[in-house]
Amino acid sequence: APSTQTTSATSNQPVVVGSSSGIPQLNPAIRTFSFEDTLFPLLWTGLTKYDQSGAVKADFATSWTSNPAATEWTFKLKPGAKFSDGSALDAQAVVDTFNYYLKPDTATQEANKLSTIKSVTAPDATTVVFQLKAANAVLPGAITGVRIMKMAALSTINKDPVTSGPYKVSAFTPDNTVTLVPNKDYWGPAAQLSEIDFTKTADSTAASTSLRSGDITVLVNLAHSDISTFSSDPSISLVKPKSLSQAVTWELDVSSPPFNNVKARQALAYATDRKAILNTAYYGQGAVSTTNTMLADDNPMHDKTGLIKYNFDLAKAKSLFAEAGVTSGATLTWWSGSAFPEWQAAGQIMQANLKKIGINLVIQANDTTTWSDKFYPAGKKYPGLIISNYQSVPSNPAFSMNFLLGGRCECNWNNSQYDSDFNKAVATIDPKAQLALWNAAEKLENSEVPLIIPVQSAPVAAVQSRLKGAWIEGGGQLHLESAHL
Amino acid sequence: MLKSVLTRLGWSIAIVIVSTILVFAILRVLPGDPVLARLGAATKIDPATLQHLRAAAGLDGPLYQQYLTWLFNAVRGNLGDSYFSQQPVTELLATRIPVTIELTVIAVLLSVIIAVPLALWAAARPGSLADRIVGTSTSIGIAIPAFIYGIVLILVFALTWRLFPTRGFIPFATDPLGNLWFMVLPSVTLALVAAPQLARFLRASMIDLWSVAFVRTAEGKGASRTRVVVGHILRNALVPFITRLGVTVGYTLGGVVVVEYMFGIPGLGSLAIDSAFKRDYAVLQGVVLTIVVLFTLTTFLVDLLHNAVDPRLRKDQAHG
Amino acid sequence: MTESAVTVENLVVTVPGATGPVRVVDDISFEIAAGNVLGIVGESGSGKSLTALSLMRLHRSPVRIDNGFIRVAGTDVRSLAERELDAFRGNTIAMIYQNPMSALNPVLTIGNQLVEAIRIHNKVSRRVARNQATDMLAEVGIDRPADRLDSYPFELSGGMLQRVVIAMAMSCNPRVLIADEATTALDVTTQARVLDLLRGLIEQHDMAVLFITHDLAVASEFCDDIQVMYSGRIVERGTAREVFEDPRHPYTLGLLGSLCTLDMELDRPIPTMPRDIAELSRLAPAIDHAALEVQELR
Amino acid sequence: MAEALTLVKEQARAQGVRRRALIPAIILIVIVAACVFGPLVSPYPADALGVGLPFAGPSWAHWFGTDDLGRDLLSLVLVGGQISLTVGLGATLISLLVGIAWGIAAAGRRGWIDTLLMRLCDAVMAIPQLLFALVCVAAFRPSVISLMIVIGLLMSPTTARMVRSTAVSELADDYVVAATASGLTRRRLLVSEVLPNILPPMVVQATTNMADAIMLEATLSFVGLGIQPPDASWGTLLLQGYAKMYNSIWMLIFPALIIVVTLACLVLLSDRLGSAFDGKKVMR
Amino acid sequence: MTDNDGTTSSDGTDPVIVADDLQLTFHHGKQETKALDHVSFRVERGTTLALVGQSGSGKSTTARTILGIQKPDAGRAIVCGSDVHDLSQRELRLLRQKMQVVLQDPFGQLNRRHTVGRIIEGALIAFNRGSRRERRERVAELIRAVGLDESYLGRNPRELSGGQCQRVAIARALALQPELVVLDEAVSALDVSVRAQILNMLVQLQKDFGLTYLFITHDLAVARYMAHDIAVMHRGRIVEHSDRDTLFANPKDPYTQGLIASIPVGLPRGAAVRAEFDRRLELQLEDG
Ligand SMILES: Nc1ncnc2c1ncn2[C@@H]1O[C@H](COP(=O)(O)OP(=O)(O)OP(=O)(O)O)[C@@H](O)[C@H]1O
Ligand SMILES: Nc1ncnc2c1ncn2[C@@H]1O[C@H](COP(=O)(O)OP(=O)(O)OP(=O)(O)O)[C@@H](O)[C@H]1O
Ligand SMILES: [Mg+2]
Ligand SMILES: [Mg+2]
Repeated sequence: APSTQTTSATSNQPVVVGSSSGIPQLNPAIRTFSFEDTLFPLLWTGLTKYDQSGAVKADFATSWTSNPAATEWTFKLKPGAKFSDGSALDAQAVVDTFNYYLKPDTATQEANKLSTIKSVTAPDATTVVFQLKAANAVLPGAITGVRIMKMAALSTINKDPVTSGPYKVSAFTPDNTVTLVPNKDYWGPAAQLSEIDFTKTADSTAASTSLRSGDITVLVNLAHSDISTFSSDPSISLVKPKSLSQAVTWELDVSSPPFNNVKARQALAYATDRKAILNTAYYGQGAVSTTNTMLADDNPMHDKTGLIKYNFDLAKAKSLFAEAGVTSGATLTWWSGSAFPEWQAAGQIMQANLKKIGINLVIQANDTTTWSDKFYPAGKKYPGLIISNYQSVPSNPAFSMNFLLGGRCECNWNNSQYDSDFNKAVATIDPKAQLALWNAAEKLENSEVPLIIPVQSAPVAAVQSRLKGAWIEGGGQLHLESAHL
Repeated sequence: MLKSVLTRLGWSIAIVIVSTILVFAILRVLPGDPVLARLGAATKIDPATLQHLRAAAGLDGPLYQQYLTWLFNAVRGNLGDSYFSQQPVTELLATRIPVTIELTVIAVLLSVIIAVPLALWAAARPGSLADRIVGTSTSIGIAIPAFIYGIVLILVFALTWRLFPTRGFIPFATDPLGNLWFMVLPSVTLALVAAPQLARFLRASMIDLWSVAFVRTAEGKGASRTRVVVGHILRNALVPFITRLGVTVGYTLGGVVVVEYMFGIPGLGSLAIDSAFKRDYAVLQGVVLTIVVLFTLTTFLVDLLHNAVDPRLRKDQAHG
Repeated sequence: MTESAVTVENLVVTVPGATGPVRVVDDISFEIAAGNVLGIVGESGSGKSLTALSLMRLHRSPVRIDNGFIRVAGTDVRSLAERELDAFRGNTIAMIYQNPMSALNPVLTIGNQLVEAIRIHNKVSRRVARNQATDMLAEVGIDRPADRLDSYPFELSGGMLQRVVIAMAMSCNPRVLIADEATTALDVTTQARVLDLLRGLIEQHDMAVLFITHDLAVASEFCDDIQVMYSGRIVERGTAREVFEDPRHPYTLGLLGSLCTLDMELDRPIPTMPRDIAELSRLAPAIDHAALEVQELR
Repeated sequence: MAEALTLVKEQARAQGVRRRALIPAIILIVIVAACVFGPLVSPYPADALGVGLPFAGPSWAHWFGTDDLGRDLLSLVLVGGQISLTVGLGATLISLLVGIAWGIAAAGRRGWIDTLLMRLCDAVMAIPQLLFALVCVAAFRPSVISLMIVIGLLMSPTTARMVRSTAVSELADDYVVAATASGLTRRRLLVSEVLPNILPPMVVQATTNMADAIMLEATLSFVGLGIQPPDASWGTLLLQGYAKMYNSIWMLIFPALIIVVTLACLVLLSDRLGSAFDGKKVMR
Repeated sequence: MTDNDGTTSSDGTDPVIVADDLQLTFHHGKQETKALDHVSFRVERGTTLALVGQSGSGKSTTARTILGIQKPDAGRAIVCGSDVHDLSQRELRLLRQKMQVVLQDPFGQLNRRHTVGRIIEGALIAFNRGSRRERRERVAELIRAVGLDESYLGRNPRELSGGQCQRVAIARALALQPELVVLDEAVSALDVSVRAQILNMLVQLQKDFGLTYLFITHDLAVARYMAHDIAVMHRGRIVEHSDRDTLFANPKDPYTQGLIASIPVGLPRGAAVRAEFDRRLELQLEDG
């Protein structure tokens, strides 16, 4: 059992942030692990950012406006800002950064969100103008992930990165540790921690051991199984997002049998014992998704009315499966990743239930690369496989429901109605009209079942109680910009 | 003398080359696509870019050609770039090599410090209670995998008694004492794995020596048991023991893989696991090369040392 | 009657066997007077070496001395503590071993090993001990002794090594010397020279010697008294002359009869031991210890 | 093999080691039998969820307790043992077959083939086993079969060296000279004269290899690169137990115990068989 | 047994071995050992040549060269008319049926993993002699010829005494009805009493089967008893080669003289002891 903490914490003590994956490199455009979303905001500023409630807030931009059609956006910047090397951080730097992100060679995960941008210009040192290919009402939210870098220093980014955020790097061992110290040239409120060490922990148990012993201050992704053992520990506080921000998504190939038949997909949705999965695999952390949709019940954009409820019902599942030609004796495959114990637990629950209606579920666990090879990128065929996965679900549907757009989702779902509803919603500035469009799209999602979404859950971070001010964003990212001892 | 050293060096180089060929071949048999893996599971990328990235990572062309390119570059100190981070592999290795060497050296020293007294205690009286205690306990000690030692040490010394940190690392140059403090549990873990093997080996060779005639000669002279055991038996057992130490170094270099992983030490071992998980061939290949070179170098040095300890070999070379 | 240098009474040595301990030396008694050489001959496995080792308590488990009294130069060997035993071995009694190559530590110079032997019993400086060692090598007839001290055993020939071993045994001037097959590994010419050397040393130092050998011819030349061992017992004893000229026990007879000699008749089979020799030897009269005392008084 | 085994028995009897070798042998047999037959008679199928409360400690109903899904841990350990032991046994067989062929080939044809084969051994052995295994399973998907092959091949150079050195010293023995002089062909000499003399030490080597193989599999599984769930070996059970260490220490302790006991018995057995074969060294 | 196939004639003109100027030097590092230094000799059919000399004088090397196990640097070794080192592997193997060997170490020369029966049968199997049953019969015949009985066939060499092992080795050597048997220190490791039995048996076998022996020993007395001719080797050279009576009566080479002189002579008259032995033995046997 965890005992009392050595609490002689001076502000000189480094704050150690542990996570199961290391940081392989520092270029924020090339984001590999979600863990890096905790690091990059400490080092680089964006034009905009999300706050705890999921609203878009000013970051380096002070204000922004669009034309009525939402095809041109103008951002005003803070004047007189500097990079950590003292050079000017101005509109030109912003333009250069965006041009780098938009280059087809740049393998960045932000590409989809930025796809509507046609050009970026800097009429003066504190103004940046975006020309769009199509109307986009949510551009300020779409560009939060773009970190303003000094492009001239890109080549040395792993050795001596020039930063624009509250901290800068003092030491970096790839895949192991990054040491941050305050950036004196930061334009915003000064950093409050004298040192932050990002470090790799072997596995969740080693991480929680180190948290107990006080060797790490912050554990970014606490294993679900550890949540209950820490919740009674006064020296540790658990940090959760305001809303459930992670959807458990099981992907099916809707372009090949048997899951090209919507009945088979619905059958699977009915065969899913959501409660058991929530309680056993996710240790009760989260909520079941009765309507099998991305947006959780607590999302203001979610409207239950008129949606099908997929209650656990094996009889119904059996008859729907039979209609889709999946009869007793059929075999399906659960394609899981070995790094995620909850995926395997869910698979085992599914296996036990499907067995009751005569369907064999073969469970295969894979290392991450093998796992993703099977279905990624979109367009691959994987008949009969159920692939466990999850998605971050920021509260704005534009950045969660976009996953189901044609050609995007590895489930190969192509629904032109859904796409047009979505695109219209993105281009609509009026909130009411937008909401109606979201609901229409969600209805399609609910009846067509492109994905099985049994549960919405939330990533939980654990921090030593002496550290205050850490919070988790709607998309699941832990933020330490305002953390202090 | 010089000639035999050079021949041995030649063989060592050949061994390094053959083992890199083996690893290279194995790694390329089933290409999961590291380029794709790097991009993560949520980006769309067009085939031309993919091809371009592959070429940049040296993943096109026939296998032997890939190997020769790699070898040619390796000889010139260029081991390519990590597929993931695009960092030069040599740079990744550079910071980690000293860490692993330090850990290995400390661990091997510790294991010798544990093993030699145990073996002496046991072999002083073959068949005695002490002998049987050492014999059985080292047999059990060998049966315990490194990670179990690690878990127990962490639970006891780090979590319950809070004597040492559960994990972490400070470079020696930054803070020598802090560095050693972090090294204690990992090196003890490694030593606990290696020590029973060394102790058993030494005990067995010493007990064998009891039945050799010159030991009876020494006893017959009236030499005390201590003198017989230390001056004659141990002295002779040292010759094979030194060779065995070379093997232990190799074994420990393998053990660092798990131990560095458990204790979050940024050495070659944790790099090996990371790159194995990510299929970062360039890095994995570099790690293997480094460890093979380290091991082969140790073997080479052990050979030289062996010659120095064994007068038969020493004199042979003086003549030759 | 003067006190003999070695007295052994009712010695029993056992090793564990499948059905309880086996007596490999079975209740033997003998004495050796100072200046005398007692030869033990007998077939392989008859217990010669174990008898010799018992005198120094150099036997190893599972061999154990079960019974008997052993006195060497006035010391009751069986009652010695381990410490005392160290002072006793090498100083009072010393041993020469069969194979000189393996009797010396291969990784130490012979100088080191000689100096060790001296310094264990005499508190002298390394330098003094080294000088003594040089003298001893000279005494056993090794030329350039000072140079040889820094040689390793593998650099010397068998005959030279045997001399080194003899020098080592003599280093502390022991009262009693045991030679177990000391010349068996040497070829005939070297053997003759080493035996001459030993003879000289024994006379010079007035030592009692227990001389174990397979070779009846050597025994007959070298020993004053001879005792024949057969399956752990002494079956025949007497002066060398008596034993060889007038053997009484059937085993001794068989042994002598089947020996190849230069003057033996050719073209007829060599007499061999009868098959039921074990049976025969049980029938033979037990050795009369009183008779031995008489012999020694003579 | 049968001949080798009778010889083992015979020699063991001669040396009186049989009794001491018996204890680990019996424990091993019990473990193997439990793994093979236990699941057949167990009231709880290993894959039945919720036969008990999740994370329950040892009790009369569940001797080893239950895991996070409420499965019976004892059943899981026994079923896991089937895989661990299969990998161990398979790898051992492969290492022996390959190693013996490799070593005999080298010893039988001295000269450059010998040099080549032995340097290949050196090259394989220059890569620490665990690291090499890591490389292999990174390249091949880890499965029972692939682990068996990889581990078996990794251990074969050690075996080959051992075979070669025994064979070379056997070849220098008088009986080989006598057999050669009596007209045996080289191949027959190796197969019918030398090989039977190599097999008994190979029994010792086999137990050592088996211990190594089980250890290697467990270690690989522990770092997540061994047997993949839902297949469970002792190593994966241990990993899962470790992950749930703070919820239920039993999930860690029992798999760890069974691994250590099995390996210790194998080590002790190989020790004692080994000393049984050292008949030559009699101390006096 | 039908060993006399009609080719045996002891007229002194039918050499089984002709060693012609054999030379062999061993190199270890920079050191050289001249193991064979212009060694030449002949052994006539049905006779025994004893090779004597001290350890390391090259006796075994000579034997190995004759047997085709060791290749000489120069010179020829002709056995039964064929140059051993000129033959192909196949031909040499066939020639081996005619020459067999018995070595010094009683235990070492028998494969400890085979039974006595299998050891003797080994040579027969190697040359596919006869059916299984015929081989069995032949093995039984052989074991009796060396003075043991069939009960030994199922035993393991470890269960035999040194003398019995040596008998088995001789039985194996006789299995293929050879013309030549090379005995390299074949009795040196045995106790005197056992040695006498084996020597007697060897003499008898030679008479029965017309065997030719190359008999290696370092014991001059044994050589005298066994051999027709004796060759003395010293440092790889044959320093003296003559018939046994000449050698002992009139040794010419100083080395031979030294050798004879250093034999201990302290033993009482052997003949007297032997006579006494016979008499007493009879007496005691009667008593018992
Ligand atoms: N350590 C031991 N364990 C068991 N038996 C032993 C041991 N040492 C000796 N023996 C047995 O004791 C008996 C006597 O042995 P010993 O060595 O005294 O014979 P020996 O007469 O010296 O023979 P050799 O002439 O061969 O040297 C033998 O039968 C031997 O097998
Ligand atoms: N294979 C070999 N390699 C190197 N040197 C050898 C080899 N075989 C024999 N010699 C050397 O050749 C010389 C003659 O050896 P050989 O065995 O013929 O002597 P030997 O007369 O049979 O001696 P022994 O009586 O000891 O058996 C020795 O000096 C020996 O060391
Ligand atoms: Mg003896
Ligand atoms: Mg010889």
